[in-house]
Amino acid sequence: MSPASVLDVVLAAAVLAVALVAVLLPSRRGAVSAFLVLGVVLAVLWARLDAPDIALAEAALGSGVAGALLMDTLTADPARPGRRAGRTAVVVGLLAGAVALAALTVVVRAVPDEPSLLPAAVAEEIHGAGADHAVTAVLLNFRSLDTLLEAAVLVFAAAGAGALVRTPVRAPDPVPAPVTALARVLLPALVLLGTWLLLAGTSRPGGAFQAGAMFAGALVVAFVAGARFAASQGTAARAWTVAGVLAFVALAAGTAMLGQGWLVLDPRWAGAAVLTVETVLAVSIGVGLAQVFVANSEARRVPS
Amino acid sequence: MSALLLPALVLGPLAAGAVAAVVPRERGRVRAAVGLTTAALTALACAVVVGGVATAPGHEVRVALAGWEPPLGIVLRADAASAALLVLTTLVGVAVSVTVAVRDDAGGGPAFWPLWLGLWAALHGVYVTQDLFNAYVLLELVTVGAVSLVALGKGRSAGPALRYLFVAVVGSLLFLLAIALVYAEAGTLDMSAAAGRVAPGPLLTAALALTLVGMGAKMALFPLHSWLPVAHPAAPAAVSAVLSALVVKAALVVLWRFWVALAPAAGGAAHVLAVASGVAGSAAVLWGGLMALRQRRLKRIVAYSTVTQVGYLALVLPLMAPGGEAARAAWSGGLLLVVAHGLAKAAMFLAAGVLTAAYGSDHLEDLRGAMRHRPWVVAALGVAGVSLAGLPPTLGFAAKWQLLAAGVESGQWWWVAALLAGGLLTVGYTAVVLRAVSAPADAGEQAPEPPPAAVPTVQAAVPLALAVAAVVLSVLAGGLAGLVADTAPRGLA
Amino acid sequence: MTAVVAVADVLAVLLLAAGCFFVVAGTLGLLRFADLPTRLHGVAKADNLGLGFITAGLVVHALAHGGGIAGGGGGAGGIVAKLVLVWLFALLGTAANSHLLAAPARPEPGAEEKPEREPGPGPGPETTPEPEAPATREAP
Amino acid sequence: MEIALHAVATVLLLCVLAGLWRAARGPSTRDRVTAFALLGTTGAALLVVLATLTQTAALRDAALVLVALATVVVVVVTRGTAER
Amino acid sequence: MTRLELLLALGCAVLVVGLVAHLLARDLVRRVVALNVASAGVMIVLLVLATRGTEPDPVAQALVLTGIVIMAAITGLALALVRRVEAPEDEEAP
Repeated sequence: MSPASVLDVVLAAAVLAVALVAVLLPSRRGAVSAFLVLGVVLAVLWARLDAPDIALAEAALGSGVAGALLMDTLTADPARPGRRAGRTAVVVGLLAGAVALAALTVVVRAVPDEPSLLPAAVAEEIHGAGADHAVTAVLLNFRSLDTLLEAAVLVFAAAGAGALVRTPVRAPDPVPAPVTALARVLLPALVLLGTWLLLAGTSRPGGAFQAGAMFAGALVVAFVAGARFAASQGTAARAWTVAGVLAFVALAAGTAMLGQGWLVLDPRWAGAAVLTVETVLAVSIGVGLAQVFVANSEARRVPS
Repeated sequence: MSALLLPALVLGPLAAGAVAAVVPRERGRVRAAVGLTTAALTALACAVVVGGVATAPGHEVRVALAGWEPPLGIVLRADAASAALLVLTTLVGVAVSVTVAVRDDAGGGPAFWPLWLGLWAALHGVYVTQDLFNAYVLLELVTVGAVSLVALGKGRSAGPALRYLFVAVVGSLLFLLAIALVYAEAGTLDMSAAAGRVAPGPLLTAALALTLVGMGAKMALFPLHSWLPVAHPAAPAAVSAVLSALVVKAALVVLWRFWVALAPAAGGAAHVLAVASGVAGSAAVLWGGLMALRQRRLKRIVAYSTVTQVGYLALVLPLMAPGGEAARAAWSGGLLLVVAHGLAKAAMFLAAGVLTAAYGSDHLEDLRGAMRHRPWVVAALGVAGVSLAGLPPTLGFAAKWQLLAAGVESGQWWWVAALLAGGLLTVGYTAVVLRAVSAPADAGEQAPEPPPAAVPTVQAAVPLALAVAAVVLSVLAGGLAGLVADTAPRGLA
Repeated sequence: MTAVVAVADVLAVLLLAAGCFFVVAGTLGLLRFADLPTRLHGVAKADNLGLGFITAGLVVHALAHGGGIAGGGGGAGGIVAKLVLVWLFALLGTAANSHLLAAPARPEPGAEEKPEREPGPGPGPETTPEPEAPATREAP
Repeated sequence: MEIALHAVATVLLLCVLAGLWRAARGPSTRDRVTAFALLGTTGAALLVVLATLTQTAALRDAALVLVALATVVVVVVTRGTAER
Repeated sequence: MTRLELLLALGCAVLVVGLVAHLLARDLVRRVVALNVASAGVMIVLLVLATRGTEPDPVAQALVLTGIVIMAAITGLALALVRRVEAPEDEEAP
């Protein structure tokens, strides 16, 4: 057992253990806290599986933004005593789960161990793709429609969550002194870190999504510190949320009408196109996630 | 030309939805204007693309996005099946857009427009995408749009919306695992490219089973249907029409594309799963029909009718299994049924919306005498019911005829029995609705009940227009069936 | 392996070990201490010191190996800068977190504080933490 | 040297798991968030060690992000209780 | 039991644990957490498939990145709906 495989086994056991604790804890608070720990452990697992981009995204989105959203629900009303699932339902559920897991374990043993066609294809075509980092090239060039639609999913999730907020958004109540002091330091740090991740995206792990999550964190801190602009419910904020999708569609239509075809990025200006779209996308994702957070935190404010 | 327009079908309404989201909520009229212009432009683009598909040599229009062919890039391909679905989506889409533009609360307020346009774009994407993961992302966009629209409904619509979101996301996760298994074996994400690179074995069987269960949950196939009769009635009227007529079909299309591409390579396992789908479909037909008979509220009857019709559509998989002529009939019958059901169901839910708006509730007792005040709307309900039951001159009849022919051709009598039983049950609950609606007000009442609330005439006319479209299209059914049939799948080996 | 690299390696290992010790101490503190403020104090101090030592160990290692275990790849400076940045950020974060989390134990004058299952806003931190409302008694 | 890094990584991982007990058990929300704050720092240490082990610079960015957003979560939580 | 099979089995285990808990839990927030755990399970399967070659497969990693962002958006929408469901009756739509 080389030291590397010891770490892998402990990590695999840790992930499963934390996942089990996250779903088995009866109280809502315990489940959310264990889920945040799962975010940390998953980030380490992704690092171990040679996926630094995903470790970044997990740290930024999994435990960061999703963590903030989930934690915000805990500060709302005290956990209601949940009704327990019926005894027979639990037994049936566990049996079905065990059978499904056994079947899946047999199925995954048949997975061939040689790599798929795509890594070679990506390596071959990456030189003119507008980004040296393979994952960014796939996201912004080879499979750019996926990224466009995924930004759209966030836009319409923000629109849907926003539509649920009936009470007009007011600035939060007086903010304790330390939070404003911290915000003054944390805000620029988060924005700088986000910008660094955005620019790094073309040549090394990073990119629009991780940067967007950092900007969302910055906006959330600004909102908590009482900044009016961060309430991100006005028309300007909504314009920013959709800016990413509109920029991408504009690029697509432009390349269709003037260029060689939909979303065909000419190697000459591919790099510039990728960077501009990523920048607009990052800010758009940041404002979109912040909008979802504000819609959530406002939706729970009972109009006194 | 139509190749140039194909991606515009997806990106156009998406951009319009984004623009509508920016327009402030108070300016509902501007959002409605954006919605209507998009509806018109989309109808035009659909006409061009459908024309392109009809005239193109292989009856298909194909675009490799970003200039990359598979396995690297994503391909959008519109074939005859996509054309049929585009026709349906355009008709229902324009009808719903007009209805909400005329009467704001039919859509649940100004937030309707951005979500509806985004949903419309995603539906177009699902019909034409050839890439597995792209289908997953599009299905998530459909789910987010549809759930948010359900949550716009008045009263306690957040609960049903959340339940729908949970079921849809669980279905998507199972489908994502199926994609991972196919990708593990085939090494590519393009459906047609993967078809040649998979072999019978545990991986492909698990992928087919996971997709059947995952998409079954998303389209409310029998054992996994309980969320639909709760969610659809809770939504605003126009949203219920969109949900039953179009959103349910998105998961169905992905299931059919996945099955047509990968099931022939799966050998015996695909037969077993097809029979399972058939059994679930038959159970859905019987259960949905019986439950619809027992409901006392119009919208719930129409929702259970959707559960029944989804049962029919699940029968297409076993009917296609033997291959040859039966597969061609089953495939074209299935697609005609999708279009027929879409038109009829949209007409029914929009009519139910008009009656609910006029009489304040959709309980059958409160709708007594609606025939006298709203003859057009009741006529729409009648025609739609006839089409759902699959009785002549309607498109439903042409579709059911094809399915029956496929069943007889392949000697699978039990599915034929289920089809006929379903037809009877549909006649049953349509009769219940018509009898309740046309029953004269109780003799005991002296003064006629207060005249129903005013409903814009346009909103009252839209359901009838859709129902009549179901009849008119039956004339073209022959041509559409021929166009669809020759691109039919070869059966399971 | 020149002598300098060997010494650096030994130093790195020692620093890493010290770091581990303090992190473990911080974690034990988190688990064993009786109430919130003492846990906060334990976590804040021990954990950051642990991270500091680990960072120091990695810095020494990076300087010795010029940025890679196999000694290849220059740019040790970039690595050291990023490592120190991580540590500074952790210091800022922990200081702020501890201050915010400990706030109710010493409520600011005027900031009316409704106890939310916290130790009550008594004059000083109460010794026994107020148990969870019985309705949501948690089985560990 | 590599063995030392592996050992440190394993110990840190066990610390994260131990912290889970407080996050799960902690009577009040603030105890849980204290545990999460600790795990943020320990997780960052783990990522930094892995960064040196696998020579991927991006993992140091991940550690930075983890620490920064752990602070954001704490701010979100403390705002909630201070306000209620 | 090679490393590939161990980690693939781990992914399937986390997925099944997440789905079963999601279906059994009554508390809405716990159901959202269980859904995220299930999603993490599928992401483990995809990422382990990406490590099969000498170089990690960028396309599979791009899929997981897209999946994580989609799951974050859906969690946001789900929690907003949970709020509406659990909001006291008086906060009805105007």
